[in-house]
Amino acid sequence: MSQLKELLTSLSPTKLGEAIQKSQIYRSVFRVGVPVSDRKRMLVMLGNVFLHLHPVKVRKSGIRLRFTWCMGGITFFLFLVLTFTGLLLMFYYRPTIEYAYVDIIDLREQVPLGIMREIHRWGAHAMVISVWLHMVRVFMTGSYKPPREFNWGVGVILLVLTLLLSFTGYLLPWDQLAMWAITVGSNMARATPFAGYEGPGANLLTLGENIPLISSTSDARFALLGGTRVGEMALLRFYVLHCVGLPLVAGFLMAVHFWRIRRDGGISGPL
Amino acid sequence: MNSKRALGLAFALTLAAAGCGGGGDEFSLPDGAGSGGAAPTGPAYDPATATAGISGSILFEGDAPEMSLIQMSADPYCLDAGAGTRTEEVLVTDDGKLRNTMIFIRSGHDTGLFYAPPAEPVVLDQQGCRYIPHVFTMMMNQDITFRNSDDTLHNIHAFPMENMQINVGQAVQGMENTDSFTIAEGPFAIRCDVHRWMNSFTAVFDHPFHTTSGDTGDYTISVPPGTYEVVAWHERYGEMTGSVTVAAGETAELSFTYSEPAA
Amino acid sequence: METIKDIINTLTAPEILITLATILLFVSAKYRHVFYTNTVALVLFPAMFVFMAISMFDEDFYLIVTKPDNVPIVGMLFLIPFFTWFSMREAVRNDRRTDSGTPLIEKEETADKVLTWPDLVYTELIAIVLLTVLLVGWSILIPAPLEESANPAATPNPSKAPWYFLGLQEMLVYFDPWLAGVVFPGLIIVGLMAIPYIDTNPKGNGYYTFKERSWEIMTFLFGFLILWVLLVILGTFLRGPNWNFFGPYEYWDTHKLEALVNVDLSDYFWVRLLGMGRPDNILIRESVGFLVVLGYFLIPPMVLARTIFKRFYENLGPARYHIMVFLLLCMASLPIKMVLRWLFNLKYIIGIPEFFFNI
Amino acid sequence: MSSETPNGGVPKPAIPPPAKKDPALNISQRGDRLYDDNGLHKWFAISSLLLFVFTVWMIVDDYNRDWRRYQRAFTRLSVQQTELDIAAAEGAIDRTAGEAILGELAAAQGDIDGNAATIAEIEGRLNALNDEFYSTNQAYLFARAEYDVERYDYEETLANDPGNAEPLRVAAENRLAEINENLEAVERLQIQIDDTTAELEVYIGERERLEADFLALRAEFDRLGGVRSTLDPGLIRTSIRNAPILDFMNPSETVNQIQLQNLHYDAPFLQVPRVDRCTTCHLGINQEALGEWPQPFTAHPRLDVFVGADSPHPMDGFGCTTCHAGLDRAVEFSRAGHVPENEEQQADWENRFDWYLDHFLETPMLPMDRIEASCLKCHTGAGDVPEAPALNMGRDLIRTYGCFGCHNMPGYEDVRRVGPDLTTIGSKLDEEWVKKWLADPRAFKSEARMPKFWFNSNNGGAEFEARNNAEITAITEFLFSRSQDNPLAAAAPAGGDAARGQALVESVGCLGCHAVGPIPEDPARTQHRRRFGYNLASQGSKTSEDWLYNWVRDPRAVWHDTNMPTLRLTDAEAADVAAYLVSLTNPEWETEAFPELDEAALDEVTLEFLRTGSTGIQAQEALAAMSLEEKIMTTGEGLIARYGCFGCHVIEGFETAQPIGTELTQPGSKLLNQFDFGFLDIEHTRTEWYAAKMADPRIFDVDRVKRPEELLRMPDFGFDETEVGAIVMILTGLVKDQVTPDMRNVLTADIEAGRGLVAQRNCRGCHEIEGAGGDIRSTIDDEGLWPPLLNTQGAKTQPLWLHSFLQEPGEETLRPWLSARMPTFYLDQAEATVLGKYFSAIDDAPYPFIDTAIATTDESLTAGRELFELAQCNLCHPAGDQIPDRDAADLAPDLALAAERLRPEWVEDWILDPQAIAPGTRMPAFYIDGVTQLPDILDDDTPRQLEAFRDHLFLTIGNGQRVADN
Repeated sequence: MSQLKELLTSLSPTKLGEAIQKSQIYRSVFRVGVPVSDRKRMLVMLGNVFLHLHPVKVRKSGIRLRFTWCMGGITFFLFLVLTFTGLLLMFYYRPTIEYAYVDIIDLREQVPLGIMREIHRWGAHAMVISVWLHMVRVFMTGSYKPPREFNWGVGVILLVLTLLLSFTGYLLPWDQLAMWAITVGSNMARATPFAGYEGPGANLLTLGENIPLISSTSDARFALLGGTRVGEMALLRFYVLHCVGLPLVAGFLMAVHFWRIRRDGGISGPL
Repeated sequence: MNSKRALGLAFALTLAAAGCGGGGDEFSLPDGAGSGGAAPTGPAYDPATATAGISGSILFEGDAPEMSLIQMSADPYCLDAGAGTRTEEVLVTDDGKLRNTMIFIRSGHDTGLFYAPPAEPVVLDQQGCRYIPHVFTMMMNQDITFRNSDDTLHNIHAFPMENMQINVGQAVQGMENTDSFTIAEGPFAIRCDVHRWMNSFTAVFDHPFHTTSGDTGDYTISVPPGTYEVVAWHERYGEMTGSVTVAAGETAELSFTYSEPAA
Repeated sequence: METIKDIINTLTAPEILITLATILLFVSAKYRHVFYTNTVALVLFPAMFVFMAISMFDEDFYLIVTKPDNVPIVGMLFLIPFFTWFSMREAVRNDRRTDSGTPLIEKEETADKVLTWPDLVYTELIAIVLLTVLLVGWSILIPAPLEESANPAATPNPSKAPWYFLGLQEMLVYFDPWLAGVVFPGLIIVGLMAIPYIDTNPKGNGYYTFKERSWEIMTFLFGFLILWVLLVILGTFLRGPNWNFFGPYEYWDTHKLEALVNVDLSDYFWVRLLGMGRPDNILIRESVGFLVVLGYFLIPPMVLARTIFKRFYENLGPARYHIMVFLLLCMASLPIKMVLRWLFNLKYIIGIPEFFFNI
Repeated sequence: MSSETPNGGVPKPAIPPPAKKDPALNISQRGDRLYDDNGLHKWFAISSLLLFVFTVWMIVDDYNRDWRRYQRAFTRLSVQQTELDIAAAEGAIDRTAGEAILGELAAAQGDIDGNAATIAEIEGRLNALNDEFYSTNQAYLFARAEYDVERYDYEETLANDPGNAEPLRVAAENRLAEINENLEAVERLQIQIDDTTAELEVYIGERERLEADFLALRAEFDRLGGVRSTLDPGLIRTSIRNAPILDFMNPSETVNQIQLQNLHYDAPFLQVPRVDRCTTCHLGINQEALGEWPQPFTAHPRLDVFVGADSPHPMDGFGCTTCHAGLDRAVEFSRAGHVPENEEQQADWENRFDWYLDHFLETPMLPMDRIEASCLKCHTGAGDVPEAPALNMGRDLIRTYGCFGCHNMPGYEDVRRVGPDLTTIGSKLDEEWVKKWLADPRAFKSEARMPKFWFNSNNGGAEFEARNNAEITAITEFLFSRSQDNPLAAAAPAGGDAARGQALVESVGCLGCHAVGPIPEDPARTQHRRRFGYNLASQGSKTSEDWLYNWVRDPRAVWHDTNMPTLRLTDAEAADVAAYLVSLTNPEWETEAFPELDEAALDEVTLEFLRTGSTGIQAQEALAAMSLEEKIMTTGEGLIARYGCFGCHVIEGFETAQPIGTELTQPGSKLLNQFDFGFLDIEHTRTEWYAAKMADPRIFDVDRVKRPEELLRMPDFGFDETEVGAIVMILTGLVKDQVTPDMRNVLTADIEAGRGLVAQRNCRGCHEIEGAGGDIRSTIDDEGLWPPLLNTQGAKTQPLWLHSFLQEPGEETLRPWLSARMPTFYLDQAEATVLGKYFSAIDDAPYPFIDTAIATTDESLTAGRELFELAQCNLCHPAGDQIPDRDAADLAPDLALAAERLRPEWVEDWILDPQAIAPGTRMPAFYIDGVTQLPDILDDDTPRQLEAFRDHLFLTIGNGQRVADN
């Protein structure tokens, strides 16, 4: 009887809370517990995955919105959103010229929460812009100056990757907009000096007198599209690049980028 | 587009999304959806309610046109059997009434009721190489019996618009066939292709309020009290319509007057 | 109303638009204390907004602006000017402080550190939530574009690259694909990455300032705003069928034509100047062009090194100096070519179509 | 950073005291924070609230699609309907019978109670038996299982180790014995059980029967009840199963789709199987009962032809978008590509469905008045498509006006050039007439087929006048200069009488193809406004009496390739007809004269041709060197090549010239950007373009600045609105949208060829074939004189007879008393065969070898005679020389010809039920529902009577071949 009473009292919310916080499971997950004191707050950061992104303490001026515009963070978050929605879309999308288009139509017409496509597309556009603004900010605050030269370089590559990601994704719906945007874009490759068959010097690369090395079926553009025009192979290549290749590279470089921010003394500021 | 979005938002705020009837009001069943199509609708009509009556006569102005003798040489039998037969297009009684005119009600009766066809069939006899009666009315799904009282080949060829054509040959004297029309429709002809002069006219109704001026030129229709549009039809002079209102127990008078149109 | 539209249509013609924008950029920088202030912003941005809103009543304008894939650019139309203005304002403020000897805005607090948790984490969380809200709203209200299924036989006119590459496509007007599509993009990337190494100015590291690095900033802004963003906007809104120019209020008529009367430098030299026919030998024919190009890349460095770039030359040392000047010259080549085209209908400086080698 | 031990989770202090050293610890003491918590909390609260709202909004917006609304409405209506039905069913239940049954049931129950003891006893036994049966049966089954194993062991050992096989065999056999015992036991038990059950049945059977009967009475009512509850299991359940997320299990609201593997969505260069989702909203489309329901639930109006499961185009096989077009996968009103019929419908849609036209949709739905175009996808043959009048009219026009002369069009490859042969133009016409004719054919004859090349919208101005006349003159003179002489067989004898001629024309059947003077609009006709043959009006102003005489007498003699048949007129008759035709003149035409040639204008034209392939100066010199004659010849020849006259006419020197018009193999899929809309202010769609082009072929030159030789060349045919519509329908119908061969309508080549020939020779001008045609009937009041319907012609006539009749209709006349007659079409063996095969094929009757020998008995023959007399066939039918005394219109075909003409089996079918074969025929039926009306013959046995009729017809009246009946 008395035990039962005890049990009941122990079931009061606060007691319950304490019990839980004492439990081994809880403590194995949340090492520190609710960060009420500054000490605990520091410990949270130290024992937490966020440590990869942020130091325990940051320079006050560095995290002011009016200094960073939070553009880097936004860009990263957009990347995460795109990864997530993109994953969902991959369940419904087949990268073949027969089905690519109708699958998109199905996403629009019949797939539950097909709105993920909208989020993905608009997110991608937003990311392009946010990356640019991030660059502007970093330049305007001279944050590329020593010791951050290298990280700026990484950033530039990430910018390019962002554009490439968007570019490759642009083809996937396989509608007129996509196909011709990519056609125009990829036609440039045709003019690559020496590597494109309409590029300067291409017709200098010949075996002997008259065996050209660079032809419309063996040049940069062909390598890019897997064909002489934007077709099935191009779709597949772009799909693979968009879903696997580029994200991997981008992910890796982002890790480097963030790590270097930490190593190079956190968010920049006047010395 | 946008209005739909707005609707969406409204829904979102008043979480009344799932399972709502969604503006179904704009749809509704067609009239008479209850009835299984051709099956008898509504309660049956009780003839006892026909306490009122419409009667009158079909008058003919001017003197009747002379009816020509029929040339029956095509069939030796008819030559003597139907000797002296004249065409029956316009027959006027001595007191100047027009025979062989159909009289029927076009509207005013309760269409909600189900009017059962009479059990006894209409009989169309062929005698002396002519049809008897020359004009008659019937109800849909009512039996019609064709009888051949002549000792020659007749064929009954009905030319309705809605119903299936009927074309029955009757080679033997005293032969009878029974058929019926399933759709109500206005007057149409029945002919014999063997004897081109033979013809008769009938009409099929979905109600019992119809008759002919027969041999007397008078008619009577007993109806429930009410207001009716009454139609008279003659094979040569065509249609005349009149309206009449009758109370219970009364008999309203409604006569029609035809005349030979100036040639 | 129509007259206003016509005026705008004419003003937005590439040559005028680009020139005006450039002037605006430099003038505003010169009088930045006046220009980059809240009052100006409070007038400017609402004005832009109103302008857009009113223009929406024009059918053609509405058509092009509401094309789903152009929506982000409309957003960019506001965002980039805003943030440029914002950063410049900060810079101006900081410059004032340095003049008056008071510490920089950033400096005030640099010493102080705050805990990442909750200050940063929390704000980031809020930013994320708001961004998600924005995205969802956007996605609900504007369905993603989907046109008729791809058809190699039906070439849309105009067919445009994705909007963020339209700058490059716009360059195609002035340069051949191998330059506009391959070399320049490459150089842009290289150039951007090279910035930290050729900009050795130790000042302005980690805070907004203009005075201390006006040269770098102006170069960057010119490159980014004029030669990239503006060209993107131009290519998106003002280029119609056959890549002809159409004012924002003009109907995109496929039949509109533009006379192609551009001539190569060789024509100018041999035919118009010397009044003789063009030599058959390519090398002789294009010799002038080669000289010009070589001269362009060789002489200025020398000259500049002794004159206005003296400082750079000394700070950077020959190698870095020459790289920098080379990159700058490449960047400058675009506006130069534009001007030559606008003024002299100059097509190619070197024109060797036989080898696809045109500059 | 490993400041903690992974296990236990007891944190060691990460930063060692004393805290003094760490400035961060002082932050709170200094109260130094970037933002104050409450501010952040507010922000966080607001933003997360927003996020919540927007997320819900997103889900609702995504979930709340239109089709759900329709499906809910449909369910609601169905429920209402079912309730009505339930009410009806309830009323229909026979209550009296029900109560009766209940009464009996009580009685039966009474008996049962009476025998309770016995019943209990029997049931006891039954249970015992069942138990025993179970165990025995199990033993039996197990034994069999064991046996299979043992047998295998045995076989296996026998194969590998024969030595040790023997004992296994024995074991197996024993087992077999055991099995048989068990089986026997089982069977025995089964019998006992049956007996006992029967025993029990005696007592309780009655009750079960009654109960069954009772349920049967109310079966329908109960069934509907079930339907009702499945339709609407209550708001809660419906809501739950259709709720977002939850609806992945088994929602009642779902997207319906029809997958069509072998019909493809018309994507460029691909074939994507169609997936029609139309039935998601059009829920009642295939339910006849729903004909009256509101859209989108209405049933398809023609379930007998489309959608219906046993129609030729079942829904599962053809879907919807194959014919209706639109976006197959769409489930939203506008995106599906609905296209309004007219303005008010558009307005209505705009406010009800926010309707808009999706410009990115390549194939929006066809409005009802153009839906027939889709038939062309599968019905590719030359013949008519049943129930598609407009479509057939379009084809007819194309055939009549010979579009294929200038444009390559599928299906018309081997059709003759539609215009007359101009190699002998000189012997029929004079130059003056030809010039005036070229200038404006329709001035001569309102429905001339010759299109108008000059004085059109783009060359009608005054500045063109001299030029046009010059061109016309050049062409005419060129033609006549090339014309060879075509001697006429004979001159028209004197004394032709126009009045008699007219009588002939109106009676012998000319009017089947020709008309005289203005034609009354008559939709009933297969040719809607024109006739197959030329209008005979104003022939007199065109050519000579001699020519006409020879022509009507024997057209082929005048032109070997004409379609005009001969009506076997006597010379006298021919003369009369010629006299009549020549009397039909066109006075005001004859009054005006064609202007003189303006040589300056001619030079201008000539120069254009000289300039090709040489410089302007050379051309000038050449021109100066030319005589007028030469100029005319050069120009004439050049112009004929430019305008492509040879597309319709045979012209010497142009026999092998290539068509000049645009290819029209897939005009329905031609890309929009390949059309030149010029500055014409019309909607930029294929249909609009074609319509404008058909109405005025030169319209797109409006506001264009062109040199004369660059102007559009397509001539003006003067089509009226209906005709334009019909032709546009064909053009838009010829799409690239591939239909796999197995989906094409499988008509035998015979039928296709036949239909082609029927169209080419205009058989329908007089006869009704496959339910269409018989135009001439509208000109004959007395239906007795109408040409015969040719339904069941194939099953009716003997191939040999038909063959010879088609070739030489004059040989024997079925109804000699008729003045209208079957013309001689000069059909060659092949063509006659084509028709023969065609008729047999549509009735799938055997062809060409059939057995007409009659196997019969004398009894049957006598019976036949009796029947014949009884039925008095001879009242209407002539038989050889004995012709009933009645006016021609009343007579029926001559029975003497039956034997060699008709197929015996057809005769039987015919007599059995004439109305079935020829609705409205005047042949009376002597068999009503197969019961004879001719008593006391052959025991009233219908089949035998029919045979008797046949026998009499073929053997007694006709001279058919008889074989002994075995």
